[in-house]
Amino acid sequence: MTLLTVEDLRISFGDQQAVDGLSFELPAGGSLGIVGESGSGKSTTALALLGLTPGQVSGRVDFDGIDLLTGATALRGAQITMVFQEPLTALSPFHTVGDQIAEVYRLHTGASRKAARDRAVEVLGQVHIPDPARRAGAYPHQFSGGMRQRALIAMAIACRPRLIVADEPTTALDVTVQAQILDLLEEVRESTGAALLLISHDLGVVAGSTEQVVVMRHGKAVEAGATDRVLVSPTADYTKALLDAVPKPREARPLELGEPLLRIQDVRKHFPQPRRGALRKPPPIRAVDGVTLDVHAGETLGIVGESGTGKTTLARMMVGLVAPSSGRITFDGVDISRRRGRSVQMVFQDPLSSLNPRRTIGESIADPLRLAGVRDPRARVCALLERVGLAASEYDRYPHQLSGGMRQRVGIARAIAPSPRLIVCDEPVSSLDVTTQAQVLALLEELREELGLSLVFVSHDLAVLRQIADRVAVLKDGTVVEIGPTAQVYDQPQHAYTKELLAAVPVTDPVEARRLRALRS
Amino acid sequence: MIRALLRDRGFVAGAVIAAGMVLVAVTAPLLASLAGQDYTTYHDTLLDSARGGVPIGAFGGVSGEHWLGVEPGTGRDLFARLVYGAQVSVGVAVAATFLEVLLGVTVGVAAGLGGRWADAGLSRIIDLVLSVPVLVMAISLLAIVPQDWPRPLLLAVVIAVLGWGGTARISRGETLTLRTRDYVAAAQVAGMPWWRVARREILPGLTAPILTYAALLLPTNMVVEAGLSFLGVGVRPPTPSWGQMLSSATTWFRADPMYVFLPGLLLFLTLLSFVLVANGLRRAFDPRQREVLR
Amino acid sequence: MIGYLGRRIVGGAVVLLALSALIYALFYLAPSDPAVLACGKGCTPERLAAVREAMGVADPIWQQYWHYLQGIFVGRDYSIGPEVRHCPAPCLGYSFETSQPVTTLLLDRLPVSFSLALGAEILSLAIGIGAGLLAGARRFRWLDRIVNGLVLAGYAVPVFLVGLLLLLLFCVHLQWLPFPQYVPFTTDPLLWAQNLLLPWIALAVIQSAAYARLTRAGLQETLAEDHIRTARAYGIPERRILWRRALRGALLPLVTLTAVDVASIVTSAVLTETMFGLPGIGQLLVGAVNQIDLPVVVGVTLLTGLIIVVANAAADLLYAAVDPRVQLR
Amino acid sequence: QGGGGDGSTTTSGAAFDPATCQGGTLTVLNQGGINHLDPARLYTSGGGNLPSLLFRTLTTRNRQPGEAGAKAAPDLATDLGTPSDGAKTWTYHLRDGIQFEDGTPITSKDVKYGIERSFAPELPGGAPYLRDWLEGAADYQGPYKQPDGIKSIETPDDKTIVFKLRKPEGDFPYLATATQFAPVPKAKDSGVDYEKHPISSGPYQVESYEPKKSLVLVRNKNWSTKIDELRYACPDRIEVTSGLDAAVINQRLVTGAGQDANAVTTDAVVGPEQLAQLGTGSELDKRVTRGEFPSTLYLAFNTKKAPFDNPKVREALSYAINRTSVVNALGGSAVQGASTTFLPPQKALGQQPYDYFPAGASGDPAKAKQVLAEAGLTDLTVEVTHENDDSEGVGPKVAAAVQEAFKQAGVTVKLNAIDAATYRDVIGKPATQPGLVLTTWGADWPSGGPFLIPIFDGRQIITAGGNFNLAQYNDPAVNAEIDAINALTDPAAAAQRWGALDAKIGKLALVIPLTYEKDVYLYGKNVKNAYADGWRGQLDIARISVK
Ligand SMILES: Nc1ncnc2c1ncn2[C@@H]1O[C@H](COP(=O)(O)OP(=O)(O)OP(=O)(O)O)[C@@H](O)[C@H]1O
Ligand SMILES: Nc1ncnc2c1ncn2[C@@H]1O[C@H](COP(=O)(O)OP(=O)(O)OP(=O)(O)O)[C@@H](O)[C@H]1O
Ligand SMILES: [Mg+2]
Ligand SMILES: [Mg+2]
Repeated sequence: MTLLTVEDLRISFGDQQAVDGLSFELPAGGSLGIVGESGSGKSTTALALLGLTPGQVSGRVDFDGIDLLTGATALRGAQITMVFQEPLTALSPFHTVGDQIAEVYRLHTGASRKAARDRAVEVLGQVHIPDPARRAGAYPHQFSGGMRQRALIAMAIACRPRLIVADEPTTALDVTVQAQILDLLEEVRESTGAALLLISHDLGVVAGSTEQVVVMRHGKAVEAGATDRVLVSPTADYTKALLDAVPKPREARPLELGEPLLRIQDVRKHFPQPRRGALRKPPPIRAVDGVTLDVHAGETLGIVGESGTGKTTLARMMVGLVAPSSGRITFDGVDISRRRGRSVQMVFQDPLSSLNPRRTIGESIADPLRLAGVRDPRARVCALLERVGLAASEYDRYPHQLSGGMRQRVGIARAIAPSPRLIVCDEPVSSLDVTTQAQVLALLEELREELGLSLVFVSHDLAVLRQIADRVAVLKDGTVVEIGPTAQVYDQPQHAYTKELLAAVPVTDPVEARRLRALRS
Repeated sequence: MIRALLRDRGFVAGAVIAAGMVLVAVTAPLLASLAGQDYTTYHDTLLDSARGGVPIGAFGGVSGEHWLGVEPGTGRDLFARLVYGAQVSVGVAVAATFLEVLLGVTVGVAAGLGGRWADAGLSRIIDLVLSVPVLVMAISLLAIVPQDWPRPLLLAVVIAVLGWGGTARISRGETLTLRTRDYVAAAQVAGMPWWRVARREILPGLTAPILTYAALLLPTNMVVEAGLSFLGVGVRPPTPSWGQMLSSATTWFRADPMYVFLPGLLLFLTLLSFVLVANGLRRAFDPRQREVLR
Repeated sequence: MIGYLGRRIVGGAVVLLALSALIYALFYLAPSDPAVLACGKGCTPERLAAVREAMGVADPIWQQYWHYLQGIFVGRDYSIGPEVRHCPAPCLGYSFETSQPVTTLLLDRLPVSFSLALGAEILSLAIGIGAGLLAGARRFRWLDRIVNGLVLAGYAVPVFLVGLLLLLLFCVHLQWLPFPQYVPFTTDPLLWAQNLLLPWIALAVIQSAAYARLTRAGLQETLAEDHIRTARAYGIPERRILWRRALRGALLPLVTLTAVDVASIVTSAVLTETMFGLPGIGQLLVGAVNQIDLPVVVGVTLLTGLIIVVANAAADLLYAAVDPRVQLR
Repeated sequence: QGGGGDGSTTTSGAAFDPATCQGGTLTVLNQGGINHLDPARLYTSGGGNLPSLLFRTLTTRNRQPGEAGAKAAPDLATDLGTPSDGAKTWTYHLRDGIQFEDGTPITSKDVKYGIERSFAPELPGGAPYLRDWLEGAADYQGPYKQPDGIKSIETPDDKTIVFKLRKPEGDFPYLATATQFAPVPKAKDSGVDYEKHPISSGPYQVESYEPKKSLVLVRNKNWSTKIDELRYACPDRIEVTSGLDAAVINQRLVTGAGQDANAVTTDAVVGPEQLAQLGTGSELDKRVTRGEFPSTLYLAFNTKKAPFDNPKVREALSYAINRTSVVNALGGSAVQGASTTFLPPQKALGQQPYDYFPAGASGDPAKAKQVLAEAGLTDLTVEVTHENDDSEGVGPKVAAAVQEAFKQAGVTVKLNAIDAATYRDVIGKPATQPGLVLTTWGADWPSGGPFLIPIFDGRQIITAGGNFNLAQYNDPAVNAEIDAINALTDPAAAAQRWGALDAKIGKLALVIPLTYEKDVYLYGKNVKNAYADGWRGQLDIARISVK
């Protein structure tokens, strides 16, 4: 039985067509994934289902005989519920989690205060919040990201809806947590019989969690069908391109480990915590807690770990931006704090914030050259721009006039400008679309070859590292739990944490994805 | 951004009036001489001495010679006094704001970029400045400095010295956030010395918030100047300022309403124009605001 | 919490100490001599010296300041006339001009300034929040426009100009209200309010503008936040969203502003009090400054400084109380 | 001569019967309050006539409008005093039945103690004359430090008090009106705290008193018209509110709503607002008193300083002065009169009109330029020193008018503002005294003596400070004439000679007289018998009625 029918949905914002003739069907209790790159109209579609989009909508959206474009209001929160991407802001900061869930439940069922509270605790338990009765009284900011997302899912199932729309529910989360949330959604779908509309830009996410998939581009569905078919044997070129862009393990390079270039010896970084309320000073945050590593000339060292494990802190110490609390970092035998600029450079995660919005990109790239004593760096900058695949004419443009991928190229150009010997990349592709990500990774690889660079590549994405790194270090709670050649770490993980991480990685092959899920549970 | 500003009708109107006022202030001597008047000459014959010295004639003695009438009690030309008054009122406000921004940004950026101790020390000083009851201190200060110090300059300095705390706090806060931006880190990785970081990377980022804040400070300072002159600790006669004129107008407000009305209206218009400009800047600089407000 | 309070208190005390030292130094450097004033017309040098001695301004400045601090913390004795007066801590000294204890003077004037501030604040909040809500909820576009215009105008009028116009209109032309004259609340609450109405309105005209703008902007900002979208997605009625969720977030910044504003009205009441002839601490200060009444000037400055320090701390505490996310540090 | 009290007597004095005036509450709305309600600290008869409701003195003002009011009258004493030893000894006898508010009889010892208190440095502020006049008083430090008391005041019995002076002082009966001549019971003296509740000898006593803010007076049961014929004391209660704005006071008096109908002011002269409504025969015109306080606003040259040591410069500037603009700056012709003589025009002072350097109404810049040219002075720049506050009339407003007038004569004027609090201090020390200052002099009692002596007696140049002889003029002939007049005990004879002396000194252009003061006060609708006394030009509260 078809629960939801979308037919020729068109949504526009002014003269911009965000969704352009989208059609799909979702059976009761079924699951459908919508994938597509940023700006392809996924969120707009989801909001339209609840009648919440501010754009002009036309077409037909039928929910079990009810036209959602006119009559969504009555169903909102009761029959159709939504889980949003940003768990941080999606909950009201002023009310306890329990109250927020109870409020929705009371509103739609007319239950008593007490009953509503009980239901809130019940659903919180259902989403595996430990000690739900007590935790219901907590405010959202007292929850971790994963817990907040669980709370949102609890809110979504509180009224026993028939359709749950989840818009990128895991994008802000760590892989392991992402896996748990995806598993939870699957579990909820099975236990409540609700249909699931799962939106993601990540093919791996929909691969394991949906039966049907729609691939969107520029507001249109370029391909639709059973997940097993679309992701295994795509017909549309765009789908193929998407699948191609997904990082693949690379042939291991034969690597002679030469002299260590950068030596990190038992380095620690502790951030003192502000005294809060209590009279005794709380223990410091041990962001990096005793790391010893060598980076050898010519290699690419991958550093992987989940959020908050100290990756960025470590990366920043490597370039001398952060002074270690203890331990030593030397570059070519010289303390790193006395060796900047020419020797070590950095590429940052967020290409927008790493470029001064008030200066042209050419000026930004010229800075390190000027510091190195180049008088008129314009010609050199133009050459660099061309080297990273940008036109020399981009010199006078400002960062906000460029796309994400272009900005990251600028960041790379700036990093290679003073001809450094080591570049530390802190999640350089995490904020990029898969296709752009693939291009930037290729560029970095190329540059490394050509300039004989060493790279330190920090990422939370195991797949990316598998493609680019020669060796991988796995970081947990500020310490390296495992380090070794990439293939070895991936194929024969020694540490339990590494294994857990690997099991959580989403894969685009639906069969493999289901296997991994079975493995997890 | 400029285009966005030019589309903002309030901003354009404000900017035009504000520019006009500044122009009036700058060209006061010229304007007064155009009117054939100066701001000091007494015209006793135009006053009704028996009735306390109110101007003879309608609307406070408006005539072909005295375009806006004369000042009660002295017979000095009101037009000349008003345009010269603009010099003090606008001049003091602009100078005070400039000094405040200079002082505040310097201290704020130093605190934001400095080490833990520098930051702690400077922050306490900022706190102290912010805890000073401005008007209270200004009155005390102005009452005890020697009377022959140049008054308008003194006013500007006093207002600035007591009022730079806000600018400093904002600058410090902004610097602290800007400092975590990766482009600052990038500059540091490239080996830029801190003062160059401050100038190249931090200051441009400060322009928007500081300019916006300064645009609001300007009318505030103008009100402070007017208030101090109103309380009699402002400029000294025969120098006119709108606040001083309003102050003396309080005793005349029934006998010669024009005398309250003119400086009051000018003060209001000028303040309004500055506020409009500030408002426009805020909207233009803060895209979030732009969206929220329109 | 206790540690936080402790730090705030110490910080505040340091600020106040610095303030008082500053004023002392300023007045010492000033070319004025309070004894000359007290001594009066035709005062001979010998008598002036004797008066100076009697007033306690003959000692070196640091000694005077030290005695002053002693007075605050442990009280001090004055031997004037046939008797010895003991001034118990916290002793801010005696007015040079009227020989009254400064603490008495301040306590005497505070109710006036406080009445002024409190009433003005309540009125401003009522007007400001009301107008801000109406404008911010975007029910009526024309109202939004009007509020917007009034807000700008409110920013652009000095209090003495408003005061002047109000007096002219209500007391002179229409004669609906008496010329303001302070009547203690305890004497007659009705008269108290009636007399303070004009000053309240004058201040509210200015103050409420800021509140209206803040409420309006805050409301629109909060309404654009993700959690409001969540609430909508769960079918929570608009009205409930507005009152239960958006308002809370929208009014948060007002908490800080209000506390700070109460302080600023009390401290900058000079203009209003002069304008309306109210015997508050502002008026006390102006008189004291003119008469080089150092103990009173320092007393007023300390008091106003204290009010600012306390108000800032109160604002932070309140904020932390209203917003569960805020951690005091 | 100005309006005096004539206007007011005709409007309200006619059918007034002191016997039926009793009752009601009088409201007094004032700008400045009383800082110290201590008889030792009040200057002469200051405090807007209010202190004389509490403090009876040996003599007091004769409470009449106009000329008659400019005479002294016996109060606690039976007469104006008996001079002997060539007016160097003055003897007074107290009248019978006089009591303090607590019923204890007032003795001559109480009067003496009251005077002694005024010498204490702890209680500064009173009139300084006794320190100069009394024998051996120069280093007397008051009863707290020297409990033995001062020798030159003798109290042979409880009814008699004798003053021994250093030199003849014919004006002693005038001085004996000063508040420091009020009796203070030693047993009740609590030093600086005495003012919290001073013991009354007058018709009222203090119910509550807050310095500079409020004063409430209620009847003193131990006072009666039998022991005091001068004060009518009509209202049962007097409530004084101070610290009000002058414009507000006058507006309230005009409106006269509620209790304001029973209100008067003793210090808020009408402003232009009301003057504009004071047409002849207007409703408001019936509710004003017009009086004159003998006081002169003038420019004082320091003849020891160039260029003012040159008489031609002083003369030229005298020609250049524009008195109309000064009058206007101070509120117009209703409240100020242009003056070319140093003595103000009151008869009691003996003024003899003169105008040696006629400047006309608005100055004679041509003549001034001519005089300067003759003296070979061109491009003259002078500095005019003034107070930074306008309230005393010697502030920026007048200074600016002077500046403008001199400018017309080609003289550039730099204004030098001095903080009001230190003004007298700076100009009163010859070492710091500027060349040309704007200042004012008021009579402590209506006689030429207190007007001319401090200003022109060469022996009064006090180099250490507190100097009023700003010209630093010392002519033995003038000094001798002063001594001679001082010895006269007949006020009329003295007045004639003071006037002649003024006219003689005027020729030297030591000062430029600018204006004399006229006072116009509004009073409430229900107020009766409101007239300005002939002494200070203020309302005499002791005779006002609200019934
Ligand atoms: N409120 C809006 N006003 C104007 N344009 C909008 C609005 N919301 C979305 N758009 C535009 O519609 C297009 C589709 O946006 P949408 O948010 O649906 O993309 P998405 O596929 O969810 O992207 P992402 O992966 O970045 O979340 C984008 O170009 C976006 O700029
Ligand atoms: N300047 C700082 N002051 C205090 N704590 C800090 C600071 N910088 C980082 N931390 C803390 O140190 C820990 C490690 O942070 P870091 O940014 O290195 O993690 P990460 O691995 O890069 O995480 P992510 O994947 O989220 O970027 C975190 O708990 C973080 O809160
Ligand atoms: Mg989206
Ligand atoms: Mg990181």
